Amino acid sequence: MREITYRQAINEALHEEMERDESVFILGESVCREQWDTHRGLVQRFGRARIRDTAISEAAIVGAAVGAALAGYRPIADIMFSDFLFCAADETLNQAATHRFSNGGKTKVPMVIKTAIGGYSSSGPMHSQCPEGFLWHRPGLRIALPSAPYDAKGLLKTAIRDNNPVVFLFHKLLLDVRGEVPEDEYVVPLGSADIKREGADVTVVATSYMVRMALDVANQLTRYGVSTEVVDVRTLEPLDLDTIVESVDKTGRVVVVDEDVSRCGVTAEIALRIMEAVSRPLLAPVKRVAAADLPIPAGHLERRVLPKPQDIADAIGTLMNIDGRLVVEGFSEKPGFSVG
Amino acid sequence: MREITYRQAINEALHEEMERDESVFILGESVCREQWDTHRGLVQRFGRARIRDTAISEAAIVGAAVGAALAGYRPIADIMFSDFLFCAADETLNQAATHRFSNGGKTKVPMVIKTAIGGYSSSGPMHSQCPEGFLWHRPGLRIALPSAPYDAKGLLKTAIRDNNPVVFLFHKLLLDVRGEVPEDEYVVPLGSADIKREGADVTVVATSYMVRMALDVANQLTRYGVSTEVVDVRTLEPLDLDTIVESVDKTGRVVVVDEDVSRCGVTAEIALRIMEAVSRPLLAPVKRVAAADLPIPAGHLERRVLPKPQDIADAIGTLMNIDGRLVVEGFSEKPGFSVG
Amino acid sequence: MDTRLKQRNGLDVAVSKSATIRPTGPQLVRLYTNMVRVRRLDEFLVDAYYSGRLAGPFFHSQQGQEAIGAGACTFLRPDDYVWYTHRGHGVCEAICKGLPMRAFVAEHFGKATGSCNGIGFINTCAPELGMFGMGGTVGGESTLAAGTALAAQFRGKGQAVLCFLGDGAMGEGSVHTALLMSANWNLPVVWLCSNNGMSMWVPVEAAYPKENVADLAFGYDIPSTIEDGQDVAAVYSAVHTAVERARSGQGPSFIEFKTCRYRPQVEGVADYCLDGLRDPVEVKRWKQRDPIDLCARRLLEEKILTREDLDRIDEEALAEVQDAERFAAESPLPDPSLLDTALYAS
Amino acid sequence: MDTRLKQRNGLDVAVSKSATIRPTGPQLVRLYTNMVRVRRLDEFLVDAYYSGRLAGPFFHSQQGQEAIGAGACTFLRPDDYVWYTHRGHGVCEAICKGLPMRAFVAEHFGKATGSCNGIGFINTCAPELGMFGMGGTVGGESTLAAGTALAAQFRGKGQAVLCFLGDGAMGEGSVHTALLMSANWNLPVVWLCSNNGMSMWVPVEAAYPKENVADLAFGYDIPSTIEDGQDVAAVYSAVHTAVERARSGQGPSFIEFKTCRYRPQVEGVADYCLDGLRDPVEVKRWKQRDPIDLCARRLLEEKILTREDLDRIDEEALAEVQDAERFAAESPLPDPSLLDTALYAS
Ligand SMILES: Cc1ncc(C[n+]2csc(CCOP(=O)(O)OP(=O)(O)O)c2C)c(N)n1
Ligand SMILES: Cc1ncc(C[n+]2csc(CCOP(=O)(O)OP(=O)(O)O)c2C)c(N)n1
Ligand SMILES: [Mg+2]
Ligand SMILES: [Mg+2]
Repeated sequence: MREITYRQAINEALHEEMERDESVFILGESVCREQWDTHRGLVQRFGRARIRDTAISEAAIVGAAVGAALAGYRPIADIMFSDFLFCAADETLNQAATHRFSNGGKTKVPMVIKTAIGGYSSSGPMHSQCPEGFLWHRPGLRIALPSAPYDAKGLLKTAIRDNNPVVFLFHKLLLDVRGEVPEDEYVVPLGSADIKREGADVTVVATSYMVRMALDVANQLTRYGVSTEVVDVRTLEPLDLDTIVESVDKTGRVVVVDEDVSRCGVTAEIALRIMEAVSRPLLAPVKRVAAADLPIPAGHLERRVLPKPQDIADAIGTLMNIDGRLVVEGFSEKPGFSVG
Repeated sequence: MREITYRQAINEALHEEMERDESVFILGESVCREQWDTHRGLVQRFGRARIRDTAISEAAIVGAAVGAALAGYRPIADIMFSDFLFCAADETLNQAATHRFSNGGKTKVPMVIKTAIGGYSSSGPMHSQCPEGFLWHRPGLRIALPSAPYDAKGLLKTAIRDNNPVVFLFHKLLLDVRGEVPEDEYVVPLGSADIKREGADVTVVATSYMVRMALDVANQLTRYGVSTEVVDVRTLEPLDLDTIVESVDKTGRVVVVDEDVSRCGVTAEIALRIMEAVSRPLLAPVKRVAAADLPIPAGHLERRVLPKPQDIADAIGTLMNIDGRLVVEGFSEKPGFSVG
Repeated sequence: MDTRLKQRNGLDVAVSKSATIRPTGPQLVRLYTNMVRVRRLDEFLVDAYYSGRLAGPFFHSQQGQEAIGAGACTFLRPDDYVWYTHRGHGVCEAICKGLPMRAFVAEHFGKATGSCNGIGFINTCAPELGMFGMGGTVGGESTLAAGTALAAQFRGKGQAVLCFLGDGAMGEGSVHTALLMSANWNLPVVWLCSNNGMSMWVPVEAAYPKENVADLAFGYDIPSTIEDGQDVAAVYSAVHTAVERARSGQGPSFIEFKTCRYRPQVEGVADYCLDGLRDPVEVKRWKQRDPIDLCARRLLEEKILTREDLDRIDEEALAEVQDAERFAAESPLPDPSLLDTALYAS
Repeated sequence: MDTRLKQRNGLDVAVSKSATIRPTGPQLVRLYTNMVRVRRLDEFLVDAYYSGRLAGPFFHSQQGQEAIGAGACTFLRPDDYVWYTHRGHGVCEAICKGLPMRAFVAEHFGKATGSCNGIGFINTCAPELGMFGMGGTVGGESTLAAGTALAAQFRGKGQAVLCFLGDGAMGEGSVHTALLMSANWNLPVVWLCSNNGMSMWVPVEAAYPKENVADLAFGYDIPSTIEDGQDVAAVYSAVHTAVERARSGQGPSFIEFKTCRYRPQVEGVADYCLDGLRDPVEVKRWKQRDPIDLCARRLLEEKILTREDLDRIDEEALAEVQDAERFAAESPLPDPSLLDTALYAS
């Protein structure tokens, strides 16, 4: 099958869905060109009425998307960095998330918030965050966070067609990653986790860029004879707990990995849900790997705060009661982007 | 000892600290009078320069507090309902929480955000929230959420003197609750949990209004011969895990109760920390009781979403493996406030 | 035309004196009737609050401000969008746009037949009338209003959007971003600011440094005007002039109405102002220009209606309120299964 | 005085033509020297970006805009507060306010000797100079600036606050709330908008509907003026007129500077504009009025300095940059224990 990048996958999804449905449009800051180059060709094809550059007003971007969605359109609100979502928190967490519910289910808000997440680029606390903990804490938003080109395309298409607000979180460090993507039309349903690697001894449940990190660790651990299964949650809301629990029931051990802050984070919630749902006792208590409870520093100390491959390996070593350290190598991928 | 209300306790703390330290001042919407009547006498005593009514601009209220704190003052940013904090999310979660850290520890932000939390008044999703899950997820904020007059006064005084941003969450339904408060000066340190009731069979770890609910349930359960210990966390950040774990080590069973949404919430985090820290195996898996993963409806269905006494009793029943239901009565306290 | 109007890029045609769009006699009767209906309903809701019949712990009476919602909404197209505020919980805008009183009262009683199926309370949701509810954060709907205006512009069918704001709401940052977007994209929206001189317990002098909040429109190049919020005909003229601008692609307008809320910020709490009480003499002064009285006087003077007509309108309004009350009282509570379907659309 | 100025409540005394506060000869020399120092340092940081020596993945060069920060900050009091933006990461404001180049370069190299102990990068923190760093959300510091102005007002020692904003930042709601607060409370703050015509890749015409963003100040009754951002003497005059207003309790002012950024929004990415590239001819046109050249010409014309003087100033600036580079290169990385103390103050 042909291989394209995660960036291209996002771009294809946008092209196809905008072609398919005239009510889809994009609004955001400098979206004609777009910071992450996921909009290539869109403005040339669909014009500036549907690819709309806004003033620097995140509140208006998200709020107007809610309004246009209520009025029958399918807006994509583009927020350059997910860190800036806090400038539209009332619009995102109060308005978009609860609008339908407060109206007793009489309205619908079919919109996407598309935004870049993730650290590992030494950009400091306002250009590195992963907001999934905040978002999942608020009922009413759907959340997709793909780790591979195939998922990015399929989930974005589903997100655009969904009749609810979906936050589509793409990871900056995945943009250049290549993977198989069919030429033919397909979608990935929300709420379907994906076993990215099969294994027998331990399950790693991970999100977004952490899936890639976990896969790398899993491959390295074969040399210690450890067989690791990697489950990509793909969407947090809805969460496909069945697939996760099935894997954990098989291996009996689980590490949950997410790049967002640990405290009150995604890893805490998934860990607890697994414990409540497994059908046989775990062989060892769930382990979680996530960012330290600190803002993300710029510069050299960033790596002390964000999860790293060795953290995952250490967690697996503990779960499996292995003497001595399972030493793995760091990740060689470099940020390689300039951010604004 | 004399008894005063939670409202009076807050009021006394403000009077005493504003008298003690000229750099303390209050800014917010209609704070001369204040929605919850916790400001009685302040403007008469300290004048409108220190009790400052603002325009309806939460961003400016919190942001200006950060700025004034940096410049050597001790502002109290008053946010009428914690639900409106989302209109100042960048200022609260980005600016206040991370300012010192991003500056490598060279600045300090001694300020308080004082805001009302809680449901049970059928006010709908924008006047009922408990934001502690969002706040605790963000490193950099201290969080106090007292359940009793004594704690309210002592914690607010400490919060005002602390050199960091402290979010002081007072619960609307506790305002009229009376309790013993010494006439003499005292403070309650941040990071000290409080055993509000001793018991042998099960520990309930609770926050704010849920402490009161848990105490009520615990009293009712004596008739089933169940001895319940109730631990009031009092502050989430810092969290006094030692006191909590000591209690759980004694009882072997624990329910964690918080009024905020369950998912990625305070109960998930505390539950996991307990599991990681207990020194003897739990007799049964931790139970959590929290709001359903829904916005808070107005009207009759609110009670289906928020935690209720029977939920706590049911959790205790399950933990203790008791046949039949431990039936408890609902809470008789009525909201009794008009909100704006 | 005075220079102040020029400064604000003169939505001068909308100024009542020079208005070319004026209500006809029959239109004035409908405007009057709607004001009376809304007043009676609002009075009923105040009573219902005190007798503990409301599903939630507050009511924000809009008595005194009826001319604005009535003048603005009575003659809109059904497919125009209207965004209201907490003031009256949209009672004036919704009823005048066409919502049956039954749905409004039932919602305030928390009943399944309410406009939000009984779980919205302050929300008034009528998608078929272009009304989508209100979250509860002051100013929070302004950006949503801009979004509906964008949808209207896309659709190209001449729909207009009305977005009501209080004077206090002008302090919120989100409102600024919404005004700016409407100006940048020439959106078909009319911003209507009901300046009742108070934002909660703070008088406008303490929350805004100038005399007219309409001056804020100048920075966005949005034509603006200041109108008498007690004169329903003036409101009609100004709003429909602006609505025509919107429909014909001429972009946003901003109208400030000077008005007064007769009752406190919220029922059950005294009528505070800063550290004291609001001056009752001030409110009394405003009541001498009560919008319903003013309109009644004109209808009589111009011999459009007789005293008997007025009495009949009042009786009918009361009967309609009583019918709505009965309907709401007899309606069932929402079924808990609503919680399973209300959050996500399929 | 033209009507436009009247409309914006005329900070007319600040208009360069009629200014009463003008830089003396020696002051002009210091302004010139600072512009050169900043230009050389900015050029060095651009190079350092491309040679991979920066601790983070971006640099937002402010070349072309030096007159604004230099004219505004060189002669402030140490206890005045200054809030800068991402443009140059505060290089111009901080250096002109008195921060040693060493601390600035070391921070950009991620070293323990940096102004944020090596973990701030775009932050430039110098509490002793009234500079508290920058979070990174555009406009996000505006409300903090209002807060420092409130502190200054409380203290009553005549401190002034300068808050820099880009033209794009004027779109943020938080800025609106900050302007309003400063007006309501008559705070001693000067709002300085460097209108370089671009917010990222969007030209100001697409993000703001009028010619001058200073028109936004009208709605807040904040006196405003529009100045030539390339003429350091004009900047000095306008800013210090406004600073005097602030110090003497006359409240906030707003100054818009027309200027140009020579380089792209951020290094490493092409100089985009909408769906194409920014017109290079336009930038070239601006370079003919380069702030350093303009000032040099005047210094020579007025015989305040000779060509040799100018050369020496340039050499000294280069030497200072080299010293800072060496210092930064030799400085240690931050110790991980910093993470234990940076979050909470004791
Ligand atoms: C974001 C937010 N802040 C504060 C409030 C509390 N509040 C409700 S109504 C009100 C006053 C609004 O004043 P104005 O906009 O003038 O409308 P009016 O009440 O005068 O009709 C306030 C402060 C709120 N609901 N939302
Ligand atoms: C809240 C927020 N939104 C968006 C950005 C991304 N961003 C960084 S600089 C910039 C352009 C700012 O334009 P302007 O204020 O005119 O300043 P200039 O870059 O022209 O100096 C943008 C959109 C950001 N950092 N913060
Ligand atoms: Mg008002
Ligand atoms: Mg700019």
